[in-house]
Amino acid sequence: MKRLDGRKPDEIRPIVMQAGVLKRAKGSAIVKLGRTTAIAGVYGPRKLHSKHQQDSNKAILKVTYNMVPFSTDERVRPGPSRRSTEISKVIREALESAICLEEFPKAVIEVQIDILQAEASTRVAALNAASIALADAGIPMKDLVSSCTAGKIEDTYILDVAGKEEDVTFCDLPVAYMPREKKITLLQMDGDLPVKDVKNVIQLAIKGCETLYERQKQALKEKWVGDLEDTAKALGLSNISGGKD
Amino acid sequence: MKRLDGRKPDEIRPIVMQAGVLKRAKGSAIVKLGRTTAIAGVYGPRKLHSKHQQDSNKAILKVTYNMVPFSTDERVRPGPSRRSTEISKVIREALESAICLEEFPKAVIEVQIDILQAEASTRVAALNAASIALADAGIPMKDLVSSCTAGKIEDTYILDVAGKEEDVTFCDLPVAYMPREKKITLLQMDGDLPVKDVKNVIQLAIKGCETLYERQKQALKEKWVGDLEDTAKALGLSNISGGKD
Amino acid sequence: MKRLDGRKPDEIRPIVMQAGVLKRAKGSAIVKLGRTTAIAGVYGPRKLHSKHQQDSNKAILKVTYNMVPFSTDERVRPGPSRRSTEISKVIREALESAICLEEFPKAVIEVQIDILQAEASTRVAALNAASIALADAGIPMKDLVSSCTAGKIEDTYILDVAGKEEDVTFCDLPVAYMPREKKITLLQMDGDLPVKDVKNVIQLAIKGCETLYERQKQALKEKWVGDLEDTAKALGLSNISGGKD
Amino acid sequence: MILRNQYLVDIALTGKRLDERKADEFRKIIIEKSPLEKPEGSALVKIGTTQVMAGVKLDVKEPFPDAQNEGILMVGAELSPLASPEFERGPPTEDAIELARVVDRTIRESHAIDLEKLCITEGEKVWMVNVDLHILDNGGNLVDASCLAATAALMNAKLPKYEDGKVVWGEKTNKKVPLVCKPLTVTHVKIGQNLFADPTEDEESVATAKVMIGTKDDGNICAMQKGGGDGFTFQELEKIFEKSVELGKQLRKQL
Amino acid sequence: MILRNQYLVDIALTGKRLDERKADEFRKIIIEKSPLEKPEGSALVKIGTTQVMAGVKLDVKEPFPDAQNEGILMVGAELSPLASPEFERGPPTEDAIELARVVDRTIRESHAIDLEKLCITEGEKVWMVNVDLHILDNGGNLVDASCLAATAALMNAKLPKYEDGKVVWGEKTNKKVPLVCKPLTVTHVKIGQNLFADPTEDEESVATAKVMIGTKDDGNICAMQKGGGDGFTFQELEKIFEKSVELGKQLRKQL
Amino acid sequence: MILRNQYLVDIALTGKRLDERKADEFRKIIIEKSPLEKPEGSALVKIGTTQVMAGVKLDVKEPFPDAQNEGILMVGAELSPLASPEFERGPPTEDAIELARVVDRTIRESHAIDLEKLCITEGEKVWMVNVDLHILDNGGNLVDASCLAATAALMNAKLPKYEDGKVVWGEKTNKKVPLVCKPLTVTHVKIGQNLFADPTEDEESVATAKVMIGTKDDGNICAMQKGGGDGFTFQELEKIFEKSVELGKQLRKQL
Repeated sequence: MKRLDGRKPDEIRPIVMQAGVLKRAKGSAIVKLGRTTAIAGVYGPRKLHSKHQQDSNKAILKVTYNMVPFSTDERVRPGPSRRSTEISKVIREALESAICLEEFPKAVIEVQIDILQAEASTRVAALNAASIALADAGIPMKDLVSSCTAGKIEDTYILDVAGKEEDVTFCDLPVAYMPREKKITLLQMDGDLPVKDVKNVIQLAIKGCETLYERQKQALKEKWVGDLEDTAKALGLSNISGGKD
Repeated sequence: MKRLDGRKPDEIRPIVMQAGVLKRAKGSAIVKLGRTTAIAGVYGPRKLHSKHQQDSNKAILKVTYNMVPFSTDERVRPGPSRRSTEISKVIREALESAICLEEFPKAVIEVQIDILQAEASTRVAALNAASIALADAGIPMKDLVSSCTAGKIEDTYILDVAGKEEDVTFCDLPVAYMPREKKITLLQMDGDLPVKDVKNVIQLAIKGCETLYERQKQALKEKWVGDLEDTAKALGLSNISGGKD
Repeated sequence: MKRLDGRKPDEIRPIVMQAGVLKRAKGSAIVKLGRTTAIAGVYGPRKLHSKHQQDSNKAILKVTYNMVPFSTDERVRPGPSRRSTEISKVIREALESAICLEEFPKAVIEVQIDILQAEASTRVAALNAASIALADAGIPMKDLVSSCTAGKIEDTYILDVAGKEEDVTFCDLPVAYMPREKKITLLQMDGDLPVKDVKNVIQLAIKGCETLYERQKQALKEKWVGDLEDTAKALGLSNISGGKD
Repeated sequence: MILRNQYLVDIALTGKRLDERKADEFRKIIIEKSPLEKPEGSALVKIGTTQVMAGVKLDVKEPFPDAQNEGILMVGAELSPLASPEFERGPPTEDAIELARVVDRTIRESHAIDLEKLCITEGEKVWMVNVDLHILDNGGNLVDASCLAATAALMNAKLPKYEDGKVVWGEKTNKKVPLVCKPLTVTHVKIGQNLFADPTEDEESVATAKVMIGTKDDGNICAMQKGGGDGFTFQELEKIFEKSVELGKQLRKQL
Repeated sequence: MILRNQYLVDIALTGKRLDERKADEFRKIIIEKSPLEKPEGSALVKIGTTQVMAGVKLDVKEPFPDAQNEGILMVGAELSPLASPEFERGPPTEDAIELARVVDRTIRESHAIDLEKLCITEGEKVWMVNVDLHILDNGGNLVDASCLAATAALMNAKLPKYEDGKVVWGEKTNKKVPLVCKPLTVTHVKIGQNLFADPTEDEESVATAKVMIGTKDDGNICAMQKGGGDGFTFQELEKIFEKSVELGKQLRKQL
Repeated sequence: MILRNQYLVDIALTGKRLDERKADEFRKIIIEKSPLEKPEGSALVKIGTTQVMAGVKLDVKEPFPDAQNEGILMVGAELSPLASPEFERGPPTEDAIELARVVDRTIRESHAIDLEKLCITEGEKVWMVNVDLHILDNGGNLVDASCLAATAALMNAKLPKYEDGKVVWGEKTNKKVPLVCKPLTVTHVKIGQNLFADPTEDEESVATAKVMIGTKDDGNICAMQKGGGDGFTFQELEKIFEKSVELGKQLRKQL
């Protein structure tokens, strides 16, 4: 089957992933899936001022998913919506078990995610970016969390539902996955499908997560190599020319 | 005079009062006056976290009166309105002198009241329910507070104004009353009446309060008897069959 | 050139300034420029409750500029707007360097300004009133801050732009000035003018500030004379008759 | 603070007042009519040190579906932070809401404004009367001062010009807001067993209960509101009703 | 608190439950149909000590631009402070929003309501179905109780009279809200390696993960939502899907 | 913190800068035009480590009553919590509001956009131009970066298709937003007696005063805004005006 945008059933849209794109944040990343663009930044762990909110056994994770006003066709009003509140929650719950929160009692780790451009699967792009940004910030993690959607059109299971496919798929099913622990940490679904199909769609989504996992690791590697080269330059151990702005 | 709904001038609509209707709340009650249905729950006394709000001499009483979205003809938007803010205030001020607040310095006692169905006299139903719920919670009180409205149509003083009567009454006058201390703790009025009439209407409302007072005490008695039976059963002192869900 | 309302180019609308117009506020003043009427009140210095906001080296200055609902042609919704938030900020920044904030570490000084009637130059009236109210409250100050707008119509520089002039002026340029230190502490501009003109307009506005500065001092003097007479009367040192209400 | 409060209570228990007024005496009242030019009506009322500015703004709106041929009345109140260190900027507090609603009910239930005369085209265009109360200085008894200010501002309010479906701001006509009567409230507080009319802020701070009675020119009661944690006996209320009607008559003369 | 939690976990680790239920057993369910007269539909659902009141209000509105011939469905939820000392008045919390949205998706994606039948005049007037969930007592598993209550309330909801372009409140017709199927959710939690259906509040407090599965009468899945900080293996989910379809069938019989 | 600030001040008092720039020199500027496909116009501007993304969204609206034949300009700004640990989610802060309003005034007062050309049907339909500034990384001087980004995004903004009274999103036409000139701001801060253009975040943290000057291509000033608690002498302002016009010309070349 050829898909509406010419992709193969198990093909993800063009992927761009880059770590360390912001100076001020402790860790950051930009992720593009096709046109969908998410940028994530991490601050902390830092001490939580409000004692009421502190947990004496572990760090609190705060996640905010936010659509910028010009990310969609009709301008989005700034500020949280019911939709963005729910997505922030499921992203946080998808990340929590990957982070060694128990190493930072009474602290808070904050993950901010802005959707700069929205064209399907924004929560998936957001989650992939957040995961890279956390690793870029040096926060100890058990594993990276990767995320991908899958669906079914007619008799075919398809990966990374996007564009006009959203109107004809039997379901839109985002999954987040920790490949090393083989754990599904985000699972949602809109649709109408027999159990057998749901299982197959989940397995395809997991396959997508595994592909994106490799890209996440690669983005981090590129960043670290860059950092090493910077350090080398700073120490005068390198003769690579060209300045940093 | 026969009233629009067939009641006698000094007759209150059918009354239902039941204590202990919720498990989680420390005390609770449901009160129906005709179709008007209020459910109240009490939490506390518990320590007030905000030192700024604490009173070192007595407990703070917080009362919230809330209309649920499906309580009226047109759906009510959730959240406080100017009307509900004012009613919460007058209910609180009607209850304050009945509760031995000075026994719990720095504490807060919270009374939540939801109006499930609104058809006249919601503040009165709310206040009667709140009063039972406070007693059910075991909060020390000087007296129960009872509440009733009265009005005047043509030459007749009427109790518990409701339904189409609201359009023809010369006034709508809710009263809250502590029978043992003979104190009026809530008094409002919308209308246009000479002083003499106002006095007569208040006296009729007090009569209504005294009737409802007996029903409140009865509801509490039934709850306590039920509790005793439960305890007896638990101790194996009773052979009454049938389980609690 | 004759102006639309008959004033000379460098003439300010009729000025009314009065200090100590409120009893409860520590300091207060009313200022009218034509119909534009601002009333300011000062509370503090008092200890800031929120430690998070405290500055251990100096007092925090809080300024709120507020339009009352009936101050304009169409009723204003109560509460802060983006416009009033910005004006509160520039007024605060115009006053800060005039007040000896470093004498009151960890404290807060609050300046509230209500615009009772708005007809051009409300921020200027607000700032003049705030400055008098601060002095009336006995807050130590390096200088009074005075404020005035200027503009340019055709070839003429005009002082205190107002009324229909707002539609034809090439710019509306409010200035706040501390005459003793010769410092400009507020400077905004809407318009479109060459640098040379901007300089001339600023210099005219400074001239206006100097005029208003004298009136501010006079208002304070009148208040202090009044206070002295009151004290004298209270001590039986005066035979001036007539009571204070 | 506690000592001062005890002192205030002790005086009140003897039936006396710090400012030597009688229990049923109001402080000096000053009413400035039309102190502002821009609103359609305005009044500044001082009772003792209390100061309230009322402004009336008129605008043309669609009528409510259940009153197609009637103008609309709205009353708002703002306890300006100018007026007291306890008032803060922000959404209206419980006290501000109650104040506005008591004044609203007093005017509305007295039918003081002939709302039908404010209808321009039935079902389409009616005048909306916005009465805004701006509390400038809190010396106690804000409700009575506010209701006085509202009524005084309504008395001098004039309709602006209305032309081609638009309000022409700044051009007032000679047509007045149709006022049928002058509704006013009278407030009493209870300290110990004593009742005091027109309480100062000090008296309010130690009072255990409060009651506001709205009255009309004909002596009828049109609104009531009890405040404070304590209650009144029926006999106390009887006394208060008579006093309130009497004091209302006195206040009305000053309008 | 910590000791109590440890105790709860220890029991769960043995696969047992404090109330002696089996891992895949629901508590006693009571469904009161139409307990209220005013809303167009209502239901009170109790699962154990959990109590949820659902109310359905109908009103006539303009359709959405992208669905000109369809009625509108809205689901709201309020965690009343009555229900738990942890619930506070205020704007809807994250939990209340998630609850409403999961119930909304379960009903919407199952196409339970035939929205086209709720069109009055294409592009102009359609019925809007407001389902409001009011949580009265929190004994755990609020989503399943809420979805049951929503479906039960929709089942007995009747359209009010609509005459001359206006809804006549209080006069219900015999026309029902067109319901095609009965969507329900089934919730499981994970404690240690064990899975439990219909968790109590205690079980929820020590669970590390949670998953809600929305099912239809035909056994299809129409919505899913994972909660909690931990994850599930694919094998765990397979087991949960089978159980949820089966338990959904049992619950549906009680409607 | 205090020591670090003292160090920053000490350097500034000598007239020097940590990054060795001259007092009137901007950091390296990178302007990415149209980095996004969905908005009608977009630009990413970096000044040093500061990053601002501007997006222009167009929509068709009713004109304002007092400008029946003119399009509408709106400028918004969000200080994303990405950009600084001091920025928090929530309603726009004082700083975000000031930033948006200064950029708005600079564009509006320069008459950069020919609003009359954005009228579709007088009194009925006009284009609304929403310029949203999203601050991604705060390295200081947010206003100049934002104004540059806004102007760059407007320069490449194209009207979407408008057919049968509806905007067809995603189909851009060749018609550009009619831009008459390129308004820009230049910011100076004062530390001790020294003035510095294009301040870093460090310099802003120890500056006592700040002034933003909006200029046009013809060298005219179209907006000014003073910030910070301290003031400027007239002589300082004269110097700043000359520098700002000159630096504005340099910046404009990079667009």
